[in-house]
Amino acid sequence: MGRQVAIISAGFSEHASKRSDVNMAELVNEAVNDCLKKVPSLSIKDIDAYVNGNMPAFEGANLPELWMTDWLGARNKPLIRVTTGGTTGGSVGIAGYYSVAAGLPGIDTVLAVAFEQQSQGDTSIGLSSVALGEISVLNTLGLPYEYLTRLMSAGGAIGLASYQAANYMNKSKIREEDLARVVVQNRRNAAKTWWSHLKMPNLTIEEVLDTPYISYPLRYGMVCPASDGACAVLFTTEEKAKDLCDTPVYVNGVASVAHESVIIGYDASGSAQLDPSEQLGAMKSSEIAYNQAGISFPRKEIDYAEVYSPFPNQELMWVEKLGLFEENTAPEMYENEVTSLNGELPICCSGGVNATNAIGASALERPAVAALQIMGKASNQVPKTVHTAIGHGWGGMLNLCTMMVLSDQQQRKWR
Amino acid sequence: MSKRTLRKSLDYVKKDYVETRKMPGNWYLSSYQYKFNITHHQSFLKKLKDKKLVGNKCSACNRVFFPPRFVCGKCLVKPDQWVDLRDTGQVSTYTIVYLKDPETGEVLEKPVVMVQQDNCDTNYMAELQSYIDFKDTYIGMPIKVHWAESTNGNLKDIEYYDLIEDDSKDLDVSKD
Amino acid sequence: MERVGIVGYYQVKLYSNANYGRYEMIFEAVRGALDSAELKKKDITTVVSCTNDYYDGRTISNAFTVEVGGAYLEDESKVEMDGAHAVLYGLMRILSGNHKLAVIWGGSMASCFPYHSARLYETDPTWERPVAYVNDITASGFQMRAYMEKYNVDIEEIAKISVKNRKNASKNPLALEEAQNANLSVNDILNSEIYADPVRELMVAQPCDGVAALLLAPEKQALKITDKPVWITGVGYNQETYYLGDRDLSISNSMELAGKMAFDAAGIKEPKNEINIAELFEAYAHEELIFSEALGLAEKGKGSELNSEIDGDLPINPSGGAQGGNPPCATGLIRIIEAAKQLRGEANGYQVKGAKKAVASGQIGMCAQNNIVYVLEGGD
Amino acid sequence: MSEKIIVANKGFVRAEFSFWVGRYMDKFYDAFENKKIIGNKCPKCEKRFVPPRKICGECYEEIIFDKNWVDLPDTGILLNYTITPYKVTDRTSRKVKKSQIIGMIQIEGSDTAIVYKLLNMEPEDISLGMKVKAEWEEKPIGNSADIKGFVKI
Repeated sequence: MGRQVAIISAGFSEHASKRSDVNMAELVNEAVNDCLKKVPSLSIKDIDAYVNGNMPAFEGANLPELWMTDWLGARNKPLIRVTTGGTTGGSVGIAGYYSVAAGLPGIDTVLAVAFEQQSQGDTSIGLSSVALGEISVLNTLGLPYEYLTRLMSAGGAIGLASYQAANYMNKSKIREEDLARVVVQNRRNAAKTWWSHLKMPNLTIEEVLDTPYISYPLRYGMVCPASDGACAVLFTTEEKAKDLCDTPVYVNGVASVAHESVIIGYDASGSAQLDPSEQLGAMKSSEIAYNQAGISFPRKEIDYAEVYSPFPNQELMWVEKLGLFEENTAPEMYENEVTSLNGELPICCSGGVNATNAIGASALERPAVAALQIMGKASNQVPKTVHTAIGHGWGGMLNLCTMMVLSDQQQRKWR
Repeated sequence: MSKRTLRKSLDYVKKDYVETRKMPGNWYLSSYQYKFNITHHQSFLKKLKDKKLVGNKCSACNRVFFPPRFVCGKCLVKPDQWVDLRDTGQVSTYTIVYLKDPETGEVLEKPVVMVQQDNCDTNYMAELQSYIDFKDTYIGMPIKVHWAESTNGNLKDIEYYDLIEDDSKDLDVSKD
Repeated sequence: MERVGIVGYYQVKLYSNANYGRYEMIFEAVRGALDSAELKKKDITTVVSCTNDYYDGRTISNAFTVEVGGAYLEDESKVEMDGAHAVLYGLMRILSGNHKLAVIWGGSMASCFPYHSARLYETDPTWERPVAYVNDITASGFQMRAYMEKYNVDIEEIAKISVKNRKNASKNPLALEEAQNANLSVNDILNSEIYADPVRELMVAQPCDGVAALLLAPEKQALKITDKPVWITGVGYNQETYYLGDRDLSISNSMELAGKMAFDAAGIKEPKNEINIAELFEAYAHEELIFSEALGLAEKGKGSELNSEIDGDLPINPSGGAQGGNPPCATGLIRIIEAAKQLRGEANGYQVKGAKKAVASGQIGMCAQNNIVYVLEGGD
Repeated sequence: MSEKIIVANKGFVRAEFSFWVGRYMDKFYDAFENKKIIGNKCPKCEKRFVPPRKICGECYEEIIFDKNWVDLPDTGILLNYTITPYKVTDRTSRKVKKSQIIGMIQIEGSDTAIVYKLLNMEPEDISLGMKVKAEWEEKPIGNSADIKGFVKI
């Protein structure tokens, strides 16, 4: 029942605010080629199946995989499309894991591809149309449209995050410098990653705090960009991984637990996630993934973490919720550089989502970079040897969360 | 913190790409419709008409939902009891929205608040008294429903929420 | 391939304009599936949903379906293709050993969105979409003409398929009202208005409102849950290229490859003799012939000679097939449910005698670009 | 239980998209602007594609941008056709009284097919394999609508 699965390579395309030189198919092809180039002994013919995903509303194309079949090299090959909003990349990676773990006859090597070309679409409509239906019912129940449009502007990813930030700051009493410090660490790391979007090699905290508020407590300088980009990760069985890659990265734990939506419930009912920074879904995801991977003290056993934090308050919150730091101690860890490149537990050395956010691909880039760090092939490689790493993603109305635990040793269950 | 410059965005190492043609495309959400079953809202709206608050309760997990909910997700059953609620509540979370006033063009700072009615397990988006300054809102602030004069059985009967005196505000409960 | 059992299912009756809320329909399907196997919410370990952002008019169409889909604090994901592909992902999650009970639900409401515009968004946005000459309507016309020209099958043979399916649909209480017609003649089909010459309106599977749900469990749990589990013994899925010009539209290359993969997994050498019932997702009447030939149930071009009536040698679509109602994202799931009903002997009104092995299929894309096939066995 | 109340609300926003066509299609539309059809050729299997592609689907060979271009005539043969009263747009689809004939045309010297309207033709005089020629707009502006349709030769 099931078998051990390993990641042997991960590829990216260059991310930018406007990749106006390529259409969606060519953007994806760049990432697929970058991924295959790192495994010279494997040709496109050896890929048995594909998993693909993006957030369709940002491109305006429904089921783009059907059109991009040839650019993926997926002609006459099995392919399924998995997309769950912000966590699309994570869900695509997890579906790639399950495609191999299931052991269907003939499916051993699976390529998981996730992408986003936001410069083609309208991000604000794309984000606000998440709750468009639910808001239309509030109008039926009597709330005027003028009020609802103001509510929609408070909605969208930035709106949700500012609710989360207000709650998190209320509990952990952090100051705005802590938020700015996270942004500075991310964007300086991004400067050393070839495929990242916002490369700011000598950004300072004062410059970040010098930008006006978007919605309290988040400022323009703290918010993630909207990027175009693609990411591809190659999964295969344990045996094939040994001769295709010198240090195969074993996927030891996967989970994507969903919780209730925040702010607006379905059918215009209220939301039972009273405190958006509590994140029961994320805690249960990490619990399931750690159990599968046989990890009981995440703080000691995890060497590297890529968390999905478009906004700085989220990075502080996620590293606590995923069990890497004690409650309310994350800001100190960032202050005395525990989480920097040569710190004891480096976080998001690729610049994270704060510097590069192609929403469909972001949640796949997290486990991809974590895997490359373990292999020692990451563009901003961490000096210490990384044995166990996690790749995390959140999405939806703050209610979806994907979690992947990677390691260079096999899962205890298989040993 | 220097307030002088207040730059809108930060510059970064850019790489520009050749710009190719663009083909148009549209997604007309105006030709979509959204179907909802609001039968369970009827008795809730009727109570609003005579200025009473009521929420429904799932007897399996004892959670109370205001506004009422069609299915309790935790137990995957329909809530079967109605519960009368007091009209006091608290601010469960908030954010400040910066809206440019179309006429004057100056930026308005307005708190958009999530209100949780007392002995209820959900919060929902509501309005505060117009002259409450955003600096005064804090999580846990007690508030009370301010009913509209003429109620006609819809959500606008709750016009906004008034502030109630909170004497525990100065007690510093959080231990250092 | 280890055996995975279908232990419960539920399909909401299909309507062209359902007097249902969206979440009400999803809840009825998922709750009905759990009740059909007498299970509770706490038995669920994973939920796989199948919706499409362009069919539901929402960006993240599974953000708000968490509670009604039974996914509250459960391992959840969404497949955005046909319901049958969501069953595949549920199957993979069970086979991996991480999960003990997978709820798979899928469906949408065609009365709420412009169906053909949403299908137009599938075309190549840099070349075909601005002029919109290629869409699912014209593609069906090309496919039927290519099939008729290649094997010079005349149009009456294809019209007979619609007569059969709409007669079968009249016996299926859950089928679409408008699609049920027991006494249609070949001429009625041929005289119906032109949809995309040579395809006629009555040959088309009409999109409608509908949601369906299915429960999967590994062998040990399945035997504990029900004494009549239906085993999925083989699955195959495949996608051919996109451009219609590069494809031979008279055959279905992806269905052939998917069928081969499924039959190899199930250990079936002679599909024609070993399979005794087929539930194929035929978006148009001619596709039933193309698919039955691609799966080897009949020789190429000879599909119309196969007696596929309910009492024939190899009944195809006794439930009425997709022409009995085609809710986007659910039709493939409903074909699997109908095949399971036949094997469990619960298809009252259109039960095929002595059905032991069944084939069910799903498709997505222009001219069925991506096909998925299941081999089901067992029942009583 | 009281009678069921269902409400169906209309959406109220419109999202606009502008799809980058990529360098290959950009050069293809440049040729359209002076009423020329070009394609590119896969160096390995010699297949010729209209419109041009970066990857040959069969052999997954990358067709390098600055090489492998092929000039093609604007005549071709009719592979397939259909007659439909439906007009589909991004907003909705409706049935019009006058059906339009849509054909699948293989441009001479290419191995793929493009789909366009067939102009001033009656259904009776259409036969598969007949030769057709493109009819261009007076002032083509570089998109797929520059070809009004194909006429019989």
